[in-house]
Amino acid sequence: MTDANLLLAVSGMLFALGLVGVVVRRNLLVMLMFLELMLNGVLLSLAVFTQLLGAEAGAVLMFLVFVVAAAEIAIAVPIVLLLVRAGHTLDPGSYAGLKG
Amino acid sequence: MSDATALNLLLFLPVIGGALLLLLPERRPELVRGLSMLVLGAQLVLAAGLYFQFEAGVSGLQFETRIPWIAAWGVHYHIGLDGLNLLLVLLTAFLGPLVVAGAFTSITKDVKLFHGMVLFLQFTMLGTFLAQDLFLFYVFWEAMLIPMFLIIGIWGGERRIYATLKFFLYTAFGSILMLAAVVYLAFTVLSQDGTPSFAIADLYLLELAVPVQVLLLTGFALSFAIKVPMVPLHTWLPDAHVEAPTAGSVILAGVLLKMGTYGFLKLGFPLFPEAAQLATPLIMTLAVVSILYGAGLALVQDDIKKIIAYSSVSHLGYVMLGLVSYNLLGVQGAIIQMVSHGLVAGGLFLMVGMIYERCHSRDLGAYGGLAKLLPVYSVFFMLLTLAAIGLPATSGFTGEFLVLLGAFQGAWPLYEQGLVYPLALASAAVLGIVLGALYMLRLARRLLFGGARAPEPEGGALRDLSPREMGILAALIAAILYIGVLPNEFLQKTEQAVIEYQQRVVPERVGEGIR
Amino acid sequence: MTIETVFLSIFSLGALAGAVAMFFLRHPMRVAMALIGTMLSLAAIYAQLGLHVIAVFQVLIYVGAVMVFMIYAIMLLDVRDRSFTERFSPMLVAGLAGLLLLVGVLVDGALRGEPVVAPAPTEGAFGVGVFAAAFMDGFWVYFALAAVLLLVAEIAASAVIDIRRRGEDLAAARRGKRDD
Amino acid sequence: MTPEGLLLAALPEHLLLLGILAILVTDLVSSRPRDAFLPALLTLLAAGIAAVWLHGTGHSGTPFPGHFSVDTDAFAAKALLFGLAVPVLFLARDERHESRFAMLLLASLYGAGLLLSADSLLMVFFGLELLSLPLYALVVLGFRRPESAEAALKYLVLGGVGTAVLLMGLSLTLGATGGLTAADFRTALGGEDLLSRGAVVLVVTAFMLKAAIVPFHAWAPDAYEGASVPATAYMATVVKGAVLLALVRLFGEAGAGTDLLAVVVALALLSIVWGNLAAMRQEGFRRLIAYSSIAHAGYLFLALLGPAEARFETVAFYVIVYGLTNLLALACLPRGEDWLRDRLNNLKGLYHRDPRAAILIAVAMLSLAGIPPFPGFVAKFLVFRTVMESGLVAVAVAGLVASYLGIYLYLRVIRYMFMTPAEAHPRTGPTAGFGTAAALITLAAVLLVGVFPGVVLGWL
Amino acid sequence: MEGMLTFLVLLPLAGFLLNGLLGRRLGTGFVNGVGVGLPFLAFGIALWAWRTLEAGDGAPIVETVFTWAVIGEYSFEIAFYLDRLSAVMALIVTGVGALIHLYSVGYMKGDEGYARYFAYLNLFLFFMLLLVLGRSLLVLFVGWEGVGLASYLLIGFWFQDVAKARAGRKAFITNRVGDAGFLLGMFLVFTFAGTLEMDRINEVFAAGVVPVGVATAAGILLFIGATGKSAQIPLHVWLPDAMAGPTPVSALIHAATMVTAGVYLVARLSGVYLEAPAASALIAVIGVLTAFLAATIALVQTDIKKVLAYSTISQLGFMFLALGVGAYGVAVFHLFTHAFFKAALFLGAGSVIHALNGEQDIRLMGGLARRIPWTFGTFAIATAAIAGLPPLAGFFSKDEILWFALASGEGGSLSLWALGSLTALLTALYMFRLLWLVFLGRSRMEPDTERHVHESPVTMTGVLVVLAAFSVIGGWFGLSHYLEPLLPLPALRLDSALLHWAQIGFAVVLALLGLIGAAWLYRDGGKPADQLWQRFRRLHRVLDGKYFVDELYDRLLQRPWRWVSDRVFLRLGDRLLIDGSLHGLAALARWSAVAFTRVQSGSLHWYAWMTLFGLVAVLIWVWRYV
Repeated sequence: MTDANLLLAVSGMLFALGLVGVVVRRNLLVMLMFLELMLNGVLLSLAVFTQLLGAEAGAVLMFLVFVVAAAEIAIAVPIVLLLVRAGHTLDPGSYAGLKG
Repeated sequence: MSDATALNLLLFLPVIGGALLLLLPERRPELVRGLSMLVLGAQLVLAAGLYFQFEAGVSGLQFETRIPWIAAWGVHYHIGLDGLNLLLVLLTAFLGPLVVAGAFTSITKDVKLFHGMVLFLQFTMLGTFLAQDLFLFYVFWEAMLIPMFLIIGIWGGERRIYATLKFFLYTAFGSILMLAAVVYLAFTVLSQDGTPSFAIADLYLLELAVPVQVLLLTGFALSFAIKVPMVPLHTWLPDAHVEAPTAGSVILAGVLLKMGTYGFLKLGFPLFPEAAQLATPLIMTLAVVSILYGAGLALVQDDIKKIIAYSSVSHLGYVMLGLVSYNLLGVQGAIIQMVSHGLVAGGLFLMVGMIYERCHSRDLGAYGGLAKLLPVYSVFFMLLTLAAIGLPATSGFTGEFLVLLGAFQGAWPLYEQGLVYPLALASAAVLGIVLGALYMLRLARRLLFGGARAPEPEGGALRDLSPREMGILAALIAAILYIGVLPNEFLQKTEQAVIEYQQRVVPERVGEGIR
Repeated sequence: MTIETVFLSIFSLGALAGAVAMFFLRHPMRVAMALIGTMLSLAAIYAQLGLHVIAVFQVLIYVGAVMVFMIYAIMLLDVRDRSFTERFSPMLVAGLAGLLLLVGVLVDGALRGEPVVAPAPTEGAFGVGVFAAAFMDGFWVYFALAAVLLLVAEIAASAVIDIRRRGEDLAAARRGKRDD
Repeated sequence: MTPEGLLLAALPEHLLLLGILAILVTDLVSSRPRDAFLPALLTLLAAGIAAVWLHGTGHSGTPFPGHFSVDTDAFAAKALLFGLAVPVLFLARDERHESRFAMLLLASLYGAGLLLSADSLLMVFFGLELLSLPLYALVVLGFRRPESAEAALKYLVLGGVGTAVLLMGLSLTLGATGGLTAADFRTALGGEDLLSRGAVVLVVTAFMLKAAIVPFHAWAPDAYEGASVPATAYMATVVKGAVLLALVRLFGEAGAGTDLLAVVVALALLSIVWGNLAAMRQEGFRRLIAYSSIAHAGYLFLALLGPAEARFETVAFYVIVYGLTNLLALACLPRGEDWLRDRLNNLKGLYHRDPRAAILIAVAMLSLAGIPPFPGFVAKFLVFRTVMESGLVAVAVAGLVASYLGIYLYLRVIRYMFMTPAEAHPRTGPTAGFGTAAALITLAAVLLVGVFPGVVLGWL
Repeated sequence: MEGMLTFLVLLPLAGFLLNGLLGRRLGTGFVNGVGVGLPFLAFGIALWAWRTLEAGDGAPIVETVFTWAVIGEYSFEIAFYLDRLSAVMALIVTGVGALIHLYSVGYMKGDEGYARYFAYLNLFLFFMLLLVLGRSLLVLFVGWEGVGLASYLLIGFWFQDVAKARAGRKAFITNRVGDAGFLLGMFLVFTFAGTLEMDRINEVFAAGVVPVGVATAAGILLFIGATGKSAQIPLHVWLPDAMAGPTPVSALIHAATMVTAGVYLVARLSGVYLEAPAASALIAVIGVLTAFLAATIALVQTDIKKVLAYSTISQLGFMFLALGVGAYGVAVFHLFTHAFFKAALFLGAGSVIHALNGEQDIRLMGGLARRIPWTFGTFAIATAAIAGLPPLAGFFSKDEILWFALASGEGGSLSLWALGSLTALLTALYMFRLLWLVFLGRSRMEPDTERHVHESPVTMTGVLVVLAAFSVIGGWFGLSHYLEPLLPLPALRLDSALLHWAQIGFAVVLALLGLIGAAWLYRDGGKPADQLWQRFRRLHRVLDGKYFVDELYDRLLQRPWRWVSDRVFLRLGDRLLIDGSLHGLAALARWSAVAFTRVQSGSLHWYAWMTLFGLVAVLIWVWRYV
């Protein structure tokens, strides 16, 4: 197993753990953090490919991911704040008013 | 006015009328009614004029208009009269004013919407008959569901929602499969000819493999058979008929059902001749089953409208039987039978509406001896009953006689080749005239004869027919007798088209005659 | 096994350990710390791979900005409800099954796929200078767009925060709805 | 590329950006919240007209080689999306969302513009993010109910997952082909190896998530219901259209491999069935529209399977028709409290209170159901013809039959409006003001498309 | 004269329209003038037409009115055709018809539906004339159905009585069964002849190109039609019930004219039957059986009109017997004589009923001879005529029938003759029974009725006298020989004058035996007969129950059809299978909708899991292909 493959496997694991974490963790903020974990998994694989292929585009994409992650969190946190203000809990199970 | 303009005007008059209707105030129903009458009356005049100008024995379309509509797909606004649709257009135009006149007193709620829908319906029905472009045909065919859906759903009886949904969903299901077939045809034309076209005349020329034909015909036939309706796809009909307001029932029975048989005549069989011949035994069987099944069901109903509804199933069975006989007698008879059924069933529904308006009951058990209470009404009812039974000198006879004769004549050569089944079917169909008499006379007997009784009418005494109602019925009866006694004019105008139908479906049997 | 591989393995393990720890830690703050650990491990890997610029950004933007913002939110929202006492959602079992499936897919893919063959890494390709030049040359449009994005995000965030100010509206609306 | 060329090729986007900035500046300068309707409308119209004009002149160019290029199709797509956004703006005017709504809307459209001109996956990613980030805020912006925030959160979390999936796909594309341009993606589409297939499927999945295809649809009903009417209208029409058109552009001349084809067919059909059936039981109008949009996303994905040259026309026409009719229906909803106005119960007997609105909603419903003579039929016809042209006859038939399931739900709305007596005390009033204007605009467009579909198809 | 026949046919139609539309308003005078005047005028024209025909030495007169339909090479024309056969029929129809119209003036006096009655009666005449004068089977069929309609309307004339309305319906439907056969026969004939014009059909069949099987089938099918209209087994059940109509109607429609249409049809299409010996044999057998069985039933009937009704069936059976053995002219001859005496009998019965204020039960009559002498006299003459006493009309025609039944070379046989003769005996027996019970012996009337007994007005008795006179002289000119050029008599297999005379003598003896037997059995209000029947109670029950054919049909046809319609078609087919499966599908859709909305539970975790699962599924799927 080459280094690249090792890292790719790690990247996949991180991505998978991130996705599953969104499913299994109860706390909203934790869920958001798992989203970040997914992005980090992606970043790792991007890094591997960028390095392997010497592709500038990969690096630019990574940079953009940082920007987007920041932007997302900037919107996500106020929304969570808003929600907690109304429902006083971070358990998304309590926010199931919309269904059916 | 050039003739093609007249035909276009005929088609678009209801639209123009509908637009004018929008300008009228909701509070003045009499204006709304008057305008509708005017528009539909004008339409009838136009239709009659076109009928007289229509040249018999000329091949192809007359008063044709063809304008590109969706150019990229080869879709045209293409309408025209030929022998196949001539009588149905006339019938539609004829029933229009009668329907509106019949609704003068019975529709008091949402008058404007009602008349708008009737006009819309008229537009779509005429469009269906006139369309010479498959796409256009389909558009009108489907669009027709909308006004009918509303007419039944808004002004219908107690179970109107169920009935109207059933009607819509039933028919829409057929239409979906037909749409699949239309789409397939569209793309086949493109691949065979290189130019897209939906012209029905072009589609006739397509050469399709038999399995493909079978599949496509299945799509078309399902749609048409539901509309006809043929057993076992008929169960929407009694519900829709019963719950629809009088006008709805009249249009439904008078024109809408004909669209199914017209579909077979214009599209189903000629487009897929080989498949049609393969399917003939099945269709013939179903036609005969429809005749007998409908007659049986009509016998055990106690709701007057249901009786007439099931009688439609039975009568339309004759039409189908005639169509698949593929000889001139049968097909001509089928066309006459279509018109005849439109008049007769339409008239019967109008009459049921008239009595319902007075007594608010459609229960056969509630009535008796109306001949005593409402003599004029009873005379008309009896006349329509007789026409429904197919008594000679009425239109019903002309249709049934020619259909049965045609079916028999079509079946006999097969019998001589050793195929008994078609002949047996044709013979069984003749039994329909007995069963028809059975249920219609039961209806007449229980309604008109016996001890006089009727549910208490709202405004005191039971009134006999008003001059308006008599006028409507007299017009119908006159038409019925005219077709019964002097059908030749009609037959001459349709003959050329029927011959072409025969050439398309069974080229090998054209000119088959006396031994 | 080269020394690079050893280092990469160690940092990979670190990243994975952080991720796994995120699963089990109860308090969001600790989860955040674990995440930061993972991120730092990743930064180290990037550095190891020669992607120095990225490694720097990882530390600066992710750890420095995003996670700080996150921690700030965590501290702000220390509501101590059920989500703090119970780690797992009702979907735990299903989620773990999902994880199994995902891992299965990955393993399946890894077994089936050709191993990725590494060409020789281009030495120094991703020094700050090279990266900046490339960025400004071929990709400068993204720089402009990133600005737009951040602007938009700022507008959006401020809009949401604005709504938060109208908390009373919300309460009123709620009450109104109950009354119906 | 000359500076003028640069300016011209991205003129619609520039105009949008200009508008955003203008609104932002006025907002900052003025002391109290200002109504940004007019500037936003002007911006939108300017951008739309620019797109139409550039489309008319047949302009094409590549201001940022490998990242951003324009051709007639791109301008057509932009024009139609910007056009669809106009009624949304009118609708929003009645909601008193101040200037932020307008800015976010324009920003989101800016993202759509990027998406529709993207030549590289980076641009696709950026466009998608720019398209969706403002949406999260737009959803929550109609915040009169706590559910709005819930909706936004669900959208945000699942959208975040979608972003991650997309990025993973991009990363694998990079790994498989060594580049991140659209052409590389097309290479991956044809690739047989694990990485390529994985890349393609992840990217497509991300698009499915954005377009709400079962089983990635879960956010849609909740988000649509939680959002205010104009936001719903925007999401259901413009966003969905942008996503699909972007996918068409991304696919370009390439076709899907067997495996992807099977996935798309299966999920599209599943969406049609699922959306149509689930919508049957809805009591909220927006939720109904949400499920219906899930079904319509299924049709759109089916259209994607057609031959390359027919895809754009089909999808664009479908988006126009579907968007217009949706907007028409939403514009005609009776006025009142946001969460009240979309209860189907409040539509009962609408015909007697507001006949025009009822008739227009009915028209929209029938068009959505694909019943002629309304334009929805032509669109449906086009889609299934396209599918059949690519040889998938059975799929087309299955899709048509599945589309049949949808008829009932639209009829149900009509039934409520026309055939059910009104509630004793309707708490909603007739539409008026800008809502009516929106309705009229869309109605005019619907009529145009309905009576002369050939003209519109010719223009595309 | 061109248009003569058309005019003849249209006259009663005019009467129908005038009376139907205006009669109620314009009063009795108008109704009488139109309703009775026009038939007499028609009779006059019929006579004139006959003279014209004879002047042309019997060459048929053809009048084409218009073309009904031209379809391809087939042409359906409405044309009238007058030859000796149709001339005789037209004369009977208009002649007897006119008389009965006149009679009705007295009989229907004061009835509420007076105008309607005459309108119907005129309508009947119109259709009957169409029937007999039509050149093609099509026109004949129009008349055929039309008379059925008129019969239906007149049977149910007093429609407020449910039983009467039902009887009308039964008549119509039974006839329709026959019509179904008729239509099929018509189709078959048309398939081979290419035309429906009866003279040309006869030519085609006579040319011998049509296979015997087809001719037989066509013959049988057409005969099924005839059994319906002419009340032959097995479609005879409607005629007794048809007596619910006013008595003049029974006389005109259900005795003299309409019911003979079947006989006319077979005679008219003799060309077909000559090619189909098997069909002819069937006709003979059915005819003689009908004659016999109806006669046995007539023996025990107690309703005066029912006796006459069964007698009519029986006499029609005789006619068919004649047809079956190829003696078409003879059948028409009997038809001719029967028209007079049966009309006389019915009208006489009507007069009795009129006198007794509606009483129809012969057990409650008796001794009327002196009270209503004119009625009695004419009734007695007619009874003697039907019984076959020389030299009255029935004697001649019936003898010829029996003779040909025995001696015809085309199917005559001893058994046919024997059964026919036995029936002749029974005929005499039941007719004289009727005479005795009604007119002779002691009065058994209700006192109330008895007080009001009165002779009928002169319009009625006058008609009776005329008919009685014709019952006497009707047989004196050999109608069968007059028709021979058209309907040649069959060759005889036993050509012996001696045998013929013996046969005649035997028949007279039989008639006398019947007279004596009746006189003896029914001398005392029928007590001896009652005692006799006590010994054969079972037989009496069977006869009284009319062999239970009605019940059989009810069990075998009507009830099963209703059962099938209700249970199989409606409940099983429509409701359970078709609607059931549709509702099942709808329920399935609803159920899925519920399931799908449950899936949308509102839980974010669940949504995320769905996304995860979808992703996994898609990946697994796609990677399977790598």
